[in-house]
Amino acid sequence: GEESESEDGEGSSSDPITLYSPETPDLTNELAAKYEELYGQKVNVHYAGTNVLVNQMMAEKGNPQADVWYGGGGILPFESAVEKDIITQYIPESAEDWEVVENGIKMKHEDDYYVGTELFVLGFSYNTDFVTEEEAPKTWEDLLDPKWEGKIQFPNPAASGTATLMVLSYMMQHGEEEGWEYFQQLAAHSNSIPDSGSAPTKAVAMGEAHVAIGFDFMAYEHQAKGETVDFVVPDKTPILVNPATLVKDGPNPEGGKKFIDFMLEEEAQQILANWYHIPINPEVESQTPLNIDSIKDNAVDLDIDWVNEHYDRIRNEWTNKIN
Amino acid sequence: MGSVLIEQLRKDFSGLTVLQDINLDIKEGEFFALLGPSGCGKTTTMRCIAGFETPTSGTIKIGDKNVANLAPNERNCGMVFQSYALFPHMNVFDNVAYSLNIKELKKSNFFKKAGVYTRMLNSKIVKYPQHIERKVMDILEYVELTEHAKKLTSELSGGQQQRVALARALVMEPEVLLMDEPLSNLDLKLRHTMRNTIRRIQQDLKITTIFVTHDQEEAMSMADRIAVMKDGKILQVGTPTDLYSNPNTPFIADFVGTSNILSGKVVGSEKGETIVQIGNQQIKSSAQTDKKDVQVIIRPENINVLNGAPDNFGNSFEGTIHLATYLGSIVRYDVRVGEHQLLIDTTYESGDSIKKNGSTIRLGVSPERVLLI
Amino acid sequence: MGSVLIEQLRKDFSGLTVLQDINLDIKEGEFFALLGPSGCGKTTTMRCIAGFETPTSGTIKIGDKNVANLAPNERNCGMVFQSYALFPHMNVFDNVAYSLNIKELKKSNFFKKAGVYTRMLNSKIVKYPQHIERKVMDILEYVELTEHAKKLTSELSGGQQQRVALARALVMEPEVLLMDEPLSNLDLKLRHTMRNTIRRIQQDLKITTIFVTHDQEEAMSMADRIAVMKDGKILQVGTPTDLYSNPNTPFIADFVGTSNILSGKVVGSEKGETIVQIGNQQIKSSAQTDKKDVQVIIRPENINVLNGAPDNFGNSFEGTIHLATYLGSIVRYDVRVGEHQLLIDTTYESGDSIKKNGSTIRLGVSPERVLLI
Amino acid sequence: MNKFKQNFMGLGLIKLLIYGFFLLFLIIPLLSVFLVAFTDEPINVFGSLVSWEQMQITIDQLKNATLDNFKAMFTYGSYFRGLINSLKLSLIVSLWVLIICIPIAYGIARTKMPFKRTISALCTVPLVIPTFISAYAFIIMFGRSGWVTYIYEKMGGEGMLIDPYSMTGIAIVQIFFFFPYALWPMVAAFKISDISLEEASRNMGSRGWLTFITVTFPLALPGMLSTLLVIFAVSFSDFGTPIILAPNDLNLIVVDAYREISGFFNWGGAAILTVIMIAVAGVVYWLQNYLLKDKNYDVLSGKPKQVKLNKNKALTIPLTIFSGIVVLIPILAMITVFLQSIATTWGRDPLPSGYTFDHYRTIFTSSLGNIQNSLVLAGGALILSAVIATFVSYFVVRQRSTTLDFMTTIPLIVPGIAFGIALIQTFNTAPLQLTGTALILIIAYSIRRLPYMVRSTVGTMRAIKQDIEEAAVSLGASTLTAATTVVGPLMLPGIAAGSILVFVTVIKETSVSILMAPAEWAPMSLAIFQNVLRAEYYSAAAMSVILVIIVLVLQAIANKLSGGNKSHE
Ligand SMILES: Nc1ncnc2c1ncn2[C@@H]1O[C@H](COP(=O)(O)OP(=O)(O)OP(=O)(O)O)[C@@H](O)[C@H]1O
Ligand SMILES: Nc1ncnc2c1ncn2[C@@H]1O[C@H](COP(=O)(O)OP(=O)(O)OP(=O)(O)O)[C@@H](O)[C@H]1O
Ligand SMILES: [Mg+2]
Ligand SMILES: [Mg+2]
Repeated sequence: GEESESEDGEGSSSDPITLYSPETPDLTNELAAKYEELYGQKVNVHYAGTNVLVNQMMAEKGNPQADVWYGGGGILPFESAVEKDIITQYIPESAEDWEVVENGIKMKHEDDYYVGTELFVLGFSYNTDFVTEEEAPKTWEDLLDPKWEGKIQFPNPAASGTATLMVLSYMMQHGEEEGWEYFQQLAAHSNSIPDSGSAPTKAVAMGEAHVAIGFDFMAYEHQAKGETVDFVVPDKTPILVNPATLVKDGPNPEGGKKFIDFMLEEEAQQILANWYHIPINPEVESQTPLNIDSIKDNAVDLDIDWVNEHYDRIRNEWTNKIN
Repeated sequence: MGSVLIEQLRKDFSGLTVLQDINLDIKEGEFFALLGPSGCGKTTTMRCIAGFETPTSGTIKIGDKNVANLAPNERNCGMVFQSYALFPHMNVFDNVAYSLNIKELKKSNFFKKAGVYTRMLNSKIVKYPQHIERKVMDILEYVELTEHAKKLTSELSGGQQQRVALARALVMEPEVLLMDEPLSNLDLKLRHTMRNTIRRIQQDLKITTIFVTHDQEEAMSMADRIAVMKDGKILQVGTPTDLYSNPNTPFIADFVGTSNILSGKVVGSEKGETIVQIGNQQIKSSAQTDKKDVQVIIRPENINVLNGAPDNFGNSFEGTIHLATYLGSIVRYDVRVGEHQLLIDTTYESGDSIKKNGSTIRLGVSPERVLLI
Repeated sequence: MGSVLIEQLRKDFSGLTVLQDINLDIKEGEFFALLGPSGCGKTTTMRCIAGFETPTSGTIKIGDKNVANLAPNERNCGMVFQSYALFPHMNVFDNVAYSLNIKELKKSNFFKKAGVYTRMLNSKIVKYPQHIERKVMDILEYVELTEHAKKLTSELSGGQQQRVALARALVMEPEVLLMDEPLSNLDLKLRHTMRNTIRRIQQDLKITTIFVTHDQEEAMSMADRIAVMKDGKILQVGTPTDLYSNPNTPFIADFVGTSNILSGKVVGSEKGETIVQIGNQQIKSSAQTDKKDVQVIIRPENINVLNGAPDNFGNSFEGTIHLATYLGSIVRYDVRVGEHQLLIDTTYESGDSIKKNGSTIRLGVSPERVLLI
Repeated sequence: MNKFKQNFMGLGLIKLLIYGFFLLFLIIPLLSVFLVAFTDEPINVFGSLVSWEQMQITIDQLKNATLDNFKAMFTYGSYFRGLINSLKLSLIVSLWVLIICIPIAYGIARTKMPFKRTISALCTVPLVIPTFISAYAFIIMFGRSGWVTYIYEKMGGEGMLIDPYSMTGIAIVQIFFFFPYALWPMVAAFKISDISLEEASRNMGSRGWLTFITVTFPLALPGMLSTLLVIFAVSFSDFGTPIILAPNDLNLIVVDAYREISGFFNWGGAAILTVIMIAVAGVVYWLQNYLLKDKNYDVLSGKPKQVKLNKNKALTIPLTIFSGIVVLIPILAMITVFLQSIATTWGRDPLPSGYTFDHYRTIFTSSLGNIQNSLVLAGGALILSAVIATFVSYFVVRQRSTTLDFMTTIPLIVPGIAFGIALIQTFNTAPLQLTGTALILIIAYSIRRLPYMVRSTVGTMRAIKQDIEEAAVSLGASTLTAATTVVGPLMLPGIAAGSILVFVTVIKETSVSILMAPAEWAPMSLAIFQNVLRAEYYSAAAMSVILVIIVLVLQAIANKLSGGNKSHE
């Protein structure tokens, strides 16, 4: 058609934007459609698992294909992507005055490599058919209660970044020795440790587990479908933003920047909220009982540098010590 | 014991009648051949005797015992399969010892049973007892295979394999030995050798033997008596010379040896001899018949070439040689006599010359050699 | 053209010599047989001529042209395979037309080529041109298969299949026709019929034909000349009567027809006749020899039974009948003479009686019939 | 000279091309992954060949090669334990599959058991279902709130009948869903033994079962052993089941390898695991060849055999019941998947709480592309592998090309994950940057499934006597013309049989797809896997049902087409 591709790779408003995202395609497609509706520019969504995407971006380093990368179950993949030199700095105007860390939650990268678009809370989902609100665990230590023996599921830190985060944050607070003891017991209590971050919550919905560790929106999504699932925000727990970032040397950087701006605008934030994510834009109301104000006291301080430093080692030790 | 009596045997395969009205009375110790063209039901008859097929009706008795309700493994019929059916995972010795192992299995206690089993799966682990060892070696010696005992059957030549199959059937001391075209896989020389071996063994052991073949020469040279089958029926039973000299149908005349078969009409008789008109020729036969339309049968070797010799054969004609075929000790001429084609065999001795195609010869046949059917 | 000249042919298979010193000079239009026991190298020789095997050394010329560098498909040798090797997915017509299609493929342009290919895969889609149609039908008529043209080859009887194979090889008008045991799969009756058919066609068309067989009768009855092979070498080449009357080794004497072969020592000569001592018997032969140790060869049909007839054969002995075998027109006696065993063939005519085992007979052999090797 | 020309214009050229293909897409990737195990980072083999700069880099990488990864293998207990666990699992699964398949295979090959056709038909169903779906179905059946558990509890049982979240659970899923891989070769193994051998045995006084033990079974044994290898390899390389059932105390080497690469870009770790997996598979392959030496009975006689089927009711009825129970489990699992696919939600109750076709609707609006991709990719792989297999079997049978024979067996024993890792690492950079294209996917699928095709075509090829082809040549055809006009058409039945297996297994294949399929070429199986990982089980179930239906429909069509063509067999 008319939109001929520009050779120099600078991009123009008529060139399509390529979005890499591991979030549910139905969600990202909705975002893309909204963007196209608002700005008349096509957004191609490329879906794959976080790690596959990162791998792909590394492989494409010589000739990047993506403009924007959104989502990855929190900030960790983005932190490591900075070192891998596959993303570049950009902060939308609306987020320029954010603190890097607010209430213990790292909202954006200190050098502007990424910006948060929404909040994820690591907590416990439980099946209300088996567990009453009072019985439900309230702290991480509560999970060791013998009554949960064989009734817990959590994702496998050997496979899932979310789960590794859980391990690291516990270790940071309690020291490694106590941490390993804790997780050894927790693993013994569990009936299954699947690779997928969302599988444990799903198992709770099915009644395969009574309690599972996972993100808030997973539980609320099931709840909305009519399944008997509820969610507890533990006393002290990791709370993360789910970022978006500009891919280094992408084919359409202008379009990419505009899309990141869009992610923080109300229209996009409303879509995220509709998918039971906690919006980061205070103008948009959360569709779940949780919102940025109600949870900020539960956030545990995360020392991202410490996390980056110990990530690989702890994960390796997990495979050695636990399974 | 040992005799086989078959009465009114009939076998249908899914509605199709493959055998009917089969009656055979095979005597103890007899060497009996079933002869017939491919598909005539020889194998099926054999398999009914062995118990691999259940007859649709009729009875089979082996040595006075009706075997209708006996499974194949209870009939004590040794069988030599056309394909030999040697067990490829066993060596010659194990193959031959198979039936002895089975026998032992039947009478022994649990532990011995386990031992025999193991031996049947791997004879290196459990050794054979002396009496089996001896019996097998005896029979192997008999078929001249002693030094091949430890070979795998695939390492043997065709004739050796055939002898293993024979030994394996003989060692069980069967009442009846059944052989389904055991020689058809072998080449001519080997076939001749094996014929002699089989006959010698059969005569030594006097086992009732039933032998299936579609090769008339084989049947003629080996059997005491032959049943000629066609299309699921028995046409004639008799000794080889019977069948050769007095075939009761043109089919047999042609199938058992070669024959000149000509259609003719009886036109009269003279001095006890029947005169038959064939085309525009007349021929005299000393055979008597009531029929008007007859088949005239003359064996090729009964037609003499009259090299100027006197014409005292009763019948004589002139013919032209069309083709001469040299068969070693015999020369076969294809001769045209009038509109007919006749085969003539003459013995050939070194130095004799073979007649040229196209040359004219005189032929003589004595009336006794002209059969009418 | 059409003659085949083989000089010093040698063929090794992974170090093992399978053929050596093969020299053959086969004339145009000759019907030549390669005869020998299984594994002697007949097929290998044939395959060297056809180009399916590359000789280790030696030359092969077909009609003056050295074929060493010609691929099999460029040699213009028609081949009839032992198994017929008919294309099972094609009907009779397509099978026969195959080589004509190939020829057409070679000279036509791209579009025509595509058409011929399609026809070879499915002849219903692309029709045959008239000249192929006619040629195929002509040859089918020749082998009497016109009405079977549209049948699948699996629907034919053995003899018909054999004729398709023959037609398929003939239609390409080969310089040389090679046949590898084409008859060994057929039963006796059919074999005899096919022998005549093949011979008739060969004589009509005068195609140089090389024919492999291990059946001496087949070779004797069909070939103009025969090469007898053993262990990869040629023992003797000659006409059938040559080989029969003057075998140059005991092996040939036995292989070509049946022979009594006895080892003896020359002890003197008398009236131009050589006297040979065999065990404690003496025998006279009109053959001359320089050797001391000789093999004495007597054909079974050259030993006469003296039913009281005068003893004028030059040699005569007494023997005991051990086994009598009835072979249709012949009775073969296995006679023990002293420590020797002799085979004797006598023609049998209906009514003759067969001598009993154990009875004593007198035998006569004339010295001219006693060969010395 | 003439011969030379002929060789390079016709079949010789094709043989060269096939060698090149295997070298490029199988041997070099596997070798380079071996190097990666030492260097710890991707190596650009083809780049080194075309660019001197890249060569320098590669040489530097090789200079820094260490044995660390190998040391880690044995010092870090986890990899080693993973290996041991995997070996244990595969061994258990192979043995059980063998035990289960013997009666069924015997029943199909040698008896007239009732419902034989139905049972045979049902036996292909488990092949179509991706293992993570069958594993998931197992949870719905046998899990804490599964319907089987519900029935079991109602009948007075305590807890779960079988704990799906355990080694036992994994083994059971694999046994019931992998047994068809073994079944058909085993049926063939039972068919090879000449019926007259069994008759000979009975003739010598041995009863039916005695004949089975002493004759039929020993003769089928070689076939069974090679079947065992297939199952071992399939079980060893399956990661769908363990990833879904995920027992809390079990790691398997494939899962480790999958995680290393797809979770952590740990090239060194992935490579070492890959090398080890290939080594194990290689050892098993060697062991099988060693055991089977001199035991090839399948050329018993050239004469066509007439197979007589056992009609003894006392044998056939128990066989039917047994086979019925075995196929029942995958069928129930399939029904469970179907129920899941039409459930609004299916929580802790034995049955879904409501029914809907929404999941199907979603698929038809959003995943039509995946269906299309699956068909295109599987079709492409089918054609490519059919063409290669036809020529390979020609070279293997006619020219005794043992090298090709061996090369086409390698994919059978290289786990999919390992092969995928090898391919990505070789083809993700210039000059041969193929990752992300449909082409490399099709090639990968074809190579992985080629062994199935080759086994089938080699069988047919063996049955085509050499002289048929020589006849064509003696009639003037070049070898290539002979191959295309005579051999090719005669091989169609074998190609058809292999095609079904290739198609079915490609369409459900995940290990390579997960690693290599780009989004625009994502096949159904990958979409299902991603749905499962996102815990969107309902749509995953619906997609699986569609997958099964597609395969069954195509199979029916193929049967119809080849059925109209029987006269040539
Ligand atoms: N199981 C069967 N079902 C149907 N028909 C059969 C079966 N077995 C044999 N027949 C048919 O019965 C007829 C006789 O077969 P049989 O095998 O007894 O022939 P034969 O005389 O042994 O022939 P050959 O010399 O070719 O072995 C044949 O027409 C054959 O097709
Ligand atoms: N490809 C081969 N490799 C090794 N040895 C071979 C090969 N082909 C034939 N031979 C051997 O060469 C010898 C001659 O074989 P050939 O096939 O020519 O025999 P033949 O005379 O045709 O026998 P038959 O009458 O049994 O067909 C045999 O010993 C055979 O084993
Ligand atoms: Mg038969
Ligand atoms: Mg041969």
